[in-house]
Amino acid sequence: MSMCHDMNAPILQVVGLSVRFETPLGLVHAAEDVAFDIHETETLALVGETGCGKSVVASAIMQLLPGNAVVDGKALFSKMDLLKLEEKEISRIRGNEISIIFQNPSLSLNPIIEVGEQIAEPLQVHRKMARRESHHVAKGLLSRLGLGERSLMSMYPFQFSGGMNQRVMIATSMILSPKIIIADEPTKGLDRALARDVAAEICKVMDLTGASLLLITHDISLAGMISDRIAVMYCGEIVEMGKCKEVLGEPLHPYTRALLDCLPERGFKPIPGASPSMIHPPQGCKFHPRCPHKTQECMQKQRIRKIDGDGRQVRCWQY
Amino acid sequence: MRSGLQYFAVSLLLAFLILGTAAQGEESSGTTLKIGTPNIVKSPSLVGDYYLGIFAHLSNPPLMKMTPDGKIEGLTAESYEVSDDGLTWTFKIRDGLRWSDGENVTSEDVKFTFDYLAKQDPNTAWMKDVVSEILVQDDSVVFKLKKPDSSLNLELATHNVLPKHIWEKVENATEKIDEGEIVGCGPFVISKTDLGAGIVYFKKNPYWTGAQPKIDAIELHTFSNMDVLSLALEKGEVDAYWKYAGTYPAANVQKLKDTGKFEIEEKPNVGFAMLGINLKREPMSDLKFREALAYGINYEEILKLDAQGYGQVANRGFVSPSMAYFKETEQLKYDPDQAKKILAEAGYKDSDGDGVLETPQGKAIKLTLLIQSSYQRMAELMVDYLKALGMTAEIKTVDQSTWYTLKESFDYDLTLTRTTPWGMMVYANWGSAYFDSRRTGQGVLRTVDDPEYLKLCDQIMAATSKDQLEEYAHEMQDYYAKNLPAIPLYWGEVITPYNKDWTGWVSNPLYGIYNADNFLSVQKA
Amino acid sequence: MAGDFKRMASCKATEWVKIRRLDMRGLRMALFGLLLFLTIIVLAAFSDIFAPYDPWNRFEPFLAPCREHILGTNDLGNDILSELIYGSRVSLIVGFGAALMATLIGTLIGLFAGYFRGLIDEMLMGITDVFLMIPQIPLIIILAAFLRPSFWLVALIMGALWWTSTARVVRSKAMQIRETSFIECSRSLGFSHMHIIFSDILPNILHVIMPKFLLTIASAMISEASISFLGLGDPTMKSWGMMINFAFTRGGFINGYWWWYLPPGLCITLSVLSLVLMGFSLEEREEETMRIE
Amino acid sequence: MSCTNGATMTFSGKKAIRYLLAIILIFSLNFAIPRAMPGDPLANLLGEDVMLTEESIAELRAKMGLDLPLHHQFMAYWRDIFRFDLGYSYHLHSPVSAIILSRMKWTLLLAIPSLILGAVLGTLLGALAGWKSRDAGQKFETGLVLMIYCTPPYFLSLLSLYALSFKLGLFPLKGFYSTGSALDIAHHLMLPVIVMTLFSLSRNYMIMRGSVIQERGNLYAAYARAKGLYGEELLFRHVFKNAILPIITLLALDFGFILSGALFIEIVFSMNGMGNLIYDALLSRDYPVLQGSFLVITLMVVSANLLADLLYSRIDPRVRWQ
Amino acid sequence: MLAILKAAQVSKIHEHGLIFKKQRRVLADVSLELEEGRTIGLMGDSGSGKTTLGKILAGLERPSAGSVIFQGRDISRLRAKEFLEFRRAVQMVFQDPEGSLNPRKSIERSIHDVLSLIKIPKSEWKERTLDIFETVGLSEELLCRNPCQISGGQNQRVALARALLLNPKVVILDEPTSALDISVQAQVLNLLKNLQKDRGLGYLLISHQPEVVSFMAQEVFVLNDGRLTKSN
Repeated sequence: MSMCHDMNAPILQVVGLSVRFETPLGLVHAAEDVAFDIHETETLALVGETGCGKSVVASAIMQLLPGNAVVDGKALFSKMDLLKLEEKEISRIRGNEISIIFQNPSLSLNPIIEVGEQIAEPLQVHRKMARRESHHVAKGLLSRLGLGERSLMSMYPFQFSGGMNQRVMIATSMILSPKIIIADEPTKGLDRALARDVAAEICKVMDLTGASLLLITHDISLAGMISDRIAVMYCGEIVEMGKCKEVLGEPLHPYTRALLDCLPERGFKPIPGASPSMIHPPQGCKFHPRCPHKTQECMQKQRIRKIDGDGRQVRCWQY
Repeated sequence: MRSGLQYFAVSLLLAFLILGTAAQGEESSGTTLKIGTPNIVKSPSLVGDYYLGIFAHLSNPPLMKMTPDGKIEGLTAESYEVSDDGLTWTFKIRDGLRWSDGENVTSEDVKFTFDYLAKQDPNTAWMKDVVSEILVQDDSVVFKLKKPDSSLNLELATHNVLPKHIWEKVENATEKIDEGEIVGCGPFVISKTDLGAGIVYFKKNPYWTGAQPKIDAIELHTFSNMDVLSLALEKGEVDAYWKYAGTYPAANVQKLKDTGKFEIEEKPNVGFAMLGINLKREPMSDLKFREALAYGINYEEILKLDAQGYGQVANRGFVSPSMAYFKETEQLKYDPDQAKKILAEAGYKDSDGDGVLETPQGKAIKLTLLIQSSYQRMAELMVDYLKALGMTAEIKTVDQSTWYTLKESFDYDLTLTRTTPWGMMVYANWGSAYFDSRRTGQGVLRTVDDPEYLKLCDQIMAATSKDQLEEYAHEMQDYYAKNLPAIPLYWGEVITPYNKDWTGWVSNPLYGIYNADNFLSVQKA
Repeated sequence: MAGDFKRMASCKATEWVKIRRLDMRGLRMALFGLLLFLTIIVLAAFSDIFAPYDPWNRFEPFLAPCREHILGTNDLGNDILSELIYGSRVSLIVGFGAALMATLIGTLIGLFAGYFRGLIDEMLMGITDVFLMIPQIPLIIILAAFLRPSFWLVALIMGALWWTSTARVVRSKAMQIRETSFIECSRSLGFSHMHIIFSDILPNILHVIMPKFLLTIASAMISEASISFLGLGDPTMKSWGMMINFAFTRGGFINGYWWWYLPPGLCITLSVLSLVLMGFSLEEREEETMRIE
Repeated sequence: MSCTNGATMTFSGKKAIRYLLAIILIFSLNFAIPRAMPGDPLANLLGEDVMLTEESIAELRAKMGLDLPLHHQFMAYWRDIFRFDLGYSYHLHSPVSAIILSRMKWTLLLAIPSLILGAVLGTLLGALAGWKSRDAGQKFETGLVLMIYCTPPYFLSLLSLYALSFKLGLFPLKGFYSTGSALDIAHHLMLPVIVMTLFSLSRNYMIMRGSVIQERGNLYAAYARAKGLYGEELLFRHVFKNAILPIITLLALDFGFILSGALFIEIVFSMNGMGNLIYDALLSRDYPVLQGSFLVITLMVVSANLLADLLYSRIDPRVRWQ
Repeated sequence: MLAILKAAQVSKIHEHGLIFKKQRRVLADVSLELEEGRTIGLMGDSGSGKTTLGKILAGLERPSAGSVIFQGRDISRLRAKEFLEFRRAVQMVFQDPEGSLNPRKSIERSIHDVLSLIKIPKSEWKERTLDIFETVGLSEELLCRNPCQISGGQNQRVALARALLLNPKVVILDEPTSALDISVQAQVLNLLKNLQKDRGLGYLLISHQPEVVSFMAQEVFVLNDGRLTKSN
């Protein structure tokens, strides 16, 4: 990327993002007061367990949520608030300036369209490139990714394994050299070895395009490996955010600590209790029913505490 | 994109509409008489197809014809004679008749026709039983009969004469299909049979030497849907209506009258609807029971509902006044009280109190009324009348062929059916064809095996003088009035609407307006 | 596989919403259909209360709508409104009869084929293919022609012919569900095949069968009306198709007696509409929930 | 369903066996049904008011082979089918194959344009309706189509015949043609084709609408949207092709249905096609014609299905590669 | 200790197609012994036949060759009654937590179905249900919910509870935690360990996560291309 940016000016700035869903059972608070920045060429990992709202955040930024979602807050990208854009305007950004990699590669690709066509499609849509030309470009890209040796272009998604399809998606996401790539659980459902391969692939793409990456994952060790900064989510909120090494090395929030204790290398020490309901979340700190250090304050209010100038912050009364 | 598609769809439909309406049919030159008929030609087989055979009476005129007052006269034959014993009929063929391919019409053609058809055509197969030999004498044809048949002349008014030089090469007459021109000797010949369009085209016979017709061509438009036919009449797409042995539906008449464009000809119909009675079963075999039935039917209502009043309540003598030697017998009367009285006197009582009468033998009267679907409405009425007399009746609606089968096996109690003019006149005349148990055939009931009646039929067949015939005819009508083998529901009328643009219509009791005389006289006003 | 396909597809945006989202918009149409249909059922069930006259009673024929006869009278002088109300019975009985039978056969065949797979599947689906390829309407017309006059038989024939699409749908659903682990669990726990089929699989495909059932009623009603129109129906029963048939064969059309042929036609359309509305909105709702679950 | 190595042979072989089986079974059914009907077939050789002797009945019976035992008749039936001999109609005085040939071309002239128009318009409009199912205008359109969907075809035909042909005089009242010129035929076919198109359109519309509603919820559609496609571009680049797959099979099956719909339309518009042929044959119990018609319609439906299978495998690579 | 369940030279060949058969070998001469109170770990790449071996051992699939020996007897030779005993003694728990229960039945009905299957009188149902819920660490309030209304971990516990109702001796765990979050995975693994301790269950743990296997199992085997090798 030749553009000259101040490293401190974030390329994407999410402020006070909250997402709610209207359902017959009540209002589901999927994400609340989520705020983070992504800087150029930086990788931010959004880590959390199933249902913590991390994918909702990604979808909200891209305006890909279902119709019953109510979105508040801002997502500033090149001086535009992505959340306020019309469908036509956001569709010029999707795939072009911000692209996304879904978690179910085999299902995300159209089963009856040739893979090559699907990779080349953004060129046709955004650059109005002719079919033949776009395929040529796509083929070139595949060979740069080391996938050129096979007649991959004219094959169909069902003929590939999940890992292969994930590579196709990665290729698709980078074909227009977007500024930001959002990877939504790119390794879910893959074998460990394969997951590492895919992660390496993503890193390679980042190097090639110089894009920033928003990595959404439940795999803490993966996040630790490839991200610069990490944000831990619990029950729709970012409970702790900071440099990767700091968060994983000396976690501050009790949830982060408990979560790390569950890891195999720490002996599968379980967190007592279960994740709270998203319709009637607990008052105050949402982790307090499971927290060993809870105080009276925790049950009533929350507090975000910024630890230092590096953007390290934690949502806990202890600090 | 979306609105573009919708424009596309709408404009496609519009294009169709415009293209369609622009393509109005072209007019044919000359005066063409168009007759609409519900009689569908199913196959372009002159011998095989029932209605095409009837239509062909114009192109291949039969030996005989019926005059407007119901007499049988020569058509292809100039005149005929019957020997005193009634066994030899001599027909003199008219001079100057030529086939449309230029050949002369000869007595050989006539002899060939009947020899040929008796073998080939099921409709003419009866000749094998009646005619022993056909001879040619110069310009005459002689029929030698095995037994007397006083209605032979009528029969010969229904069979087309065929050109020998064409048909002698045809091995199987009914299988000969010809959609193009058919060689005939009438004033008009069939030029085309277009089943797709449902039109039979007639053109003038170029070799016709008789009186010149005042029209250039005739088209018979067949309609499978009566309403569409009515609409076509109203719109002027066809000029007249004709149905063999039938009438224009009375319910549609008013609509035509309102247009003011139509002459509505109303003539008494020789054929009519009747209640057939299975005399071979209890309790129908009981005359008292039939008497009661006759009093139980509301004839006025049926006349009103079925024919909108076009017709009159029938007499017990069965045959309609338009037939020869009609005798005025007692009129049928609706008198349910009388009916109940007769039933009670004859021992029909509701002894178990279930509301249903029992026969004197103690069997509850549950009748089966066998009909084809076109009689549905009348059957509903009939069941109602029977109910009022204290009997239950069940309507059994079947298709035509099942009706024939069940009728043949006498598997019914009552049935609603219809007589045709020809059927009324053929055989021993006066409806005998329907009742004589020795007869077979599709429309006949053959329920009467009373020797008195059978003898009467034989006598009529053998009768040679008119006085004799009249005496027998009256005897037969008295027999009907007394024995009620079937009950006529009403004597209807043949309603024939035709456009006032055309004049000079001639009709006869047998074929209505579809006769050669008519087509020679009808003209554009 | 298609089922997992959809289930997983839903994970993305809604991985945390573990509740079924009801599509109220679809339901509103279904509710409208249900109301309409209930009205027809009530009319049919209590014809004698709602009908102003005995439909077999004869008044003056060809009356235009007037105060005594809101929809006028027909060629026999029967009150058309009363005929109309009584006519709902035949349509409903034929519709329900046919649909019940079709659904029963279709469900059973689909369940067995989908669950047992293999040879049984091949055979059952072979039969289904054959039935699918029979030109059905002509066959129904022919059979109706020689089996008349009982309209029950018409219903039975339709039922015997129309199970195919139900069978196919049920089979593919059963195959999907069979692959889910709760079926394996049930087998592992030692439940019998029949218990698994009827207690585990069947309840999970009822929501697919129901709209099929409703749509089958609808097509049976249309067919009954069509067969009656051809004059092949049960002439002793007052049915809507028969009414149209009489209106068109007895001069109602040509004379412009719209009150004779339009109401039965509209009745057929409305009752079919009520069923189709329910059927389609249930089917569509099904797709919506599949996405959310 | 992971039989990726079950070769193409298996797939087409299985299909072929099914189709063969279907044909054999339907043809046998075709033999059995007319014979199971009550009524003597012989009675149908003759018209009304015909009086016949016993000998000629027996003669005709022998000629038609009706005195043979049933299994002989069955064997003869199959022999004749392989010779493309569909029998002789004593009612219409022609070989059945000739009759059907002459009628079928007219019915196809009615059915095929309707089928194509109905398929094209139905799928396109249905796809748009499903895509924008929440749009008020689309809802109105869907309601309209739904009304057509719910109206018996003959009733629609009757009303349009009454309104357009009679009241407005836009179209002729009956038949496929009167003079036989191309323009004349087009004029006659117009209204029936429109009615039948509406009729087939409404079916395809509803199916396509449902199919699009279903497909648009799939993940690949969401991903395509994430790639920057939107609106109709997304519909026609991605969803349409997937949604049309179920339609292809249904279209083939609908072919039989369309031919049946033609039956009613032909009767209402007094058109002498297969529909009226079957109807007349039915009323007169003309067995050979009934059998022959069934045979031909069945063959057409089966071949339409075969065609659909081929088309399907062309469009859906998953089938092609399995 | 005596092996309760043994796989003796089990082979499995998958066949495709009705007429033109295609064969694929999934397992080749696999022998394995399961004992009470012990856990055997089974690892392997996806598609290596782990699940097939599990299903064969659970009697849900038939081996193409070889036999499954339950308490010294070949299960294919068992009479109906004995087979039922085997069926109950060997249970299987599957990977997909949300698919493990009938979505149209409440948790309570799913449990009751099993109780009626093993012919427990109705009067004892409530007691038994609460009992087993306590064992797997679930609260009573979940009973009236449907599977889609509870979390994946809870679903997996209910599935386990149903299996435990039959008092099995061996439980085959097919990737029991791989679809669960790490916090729930920890909970379930600990629960499984406790149950083994309390009830002396024998486990066959199928997993592709080496950490999970080494946490649970005393002995680890690896399936590779249908062949079984012991791992250190």
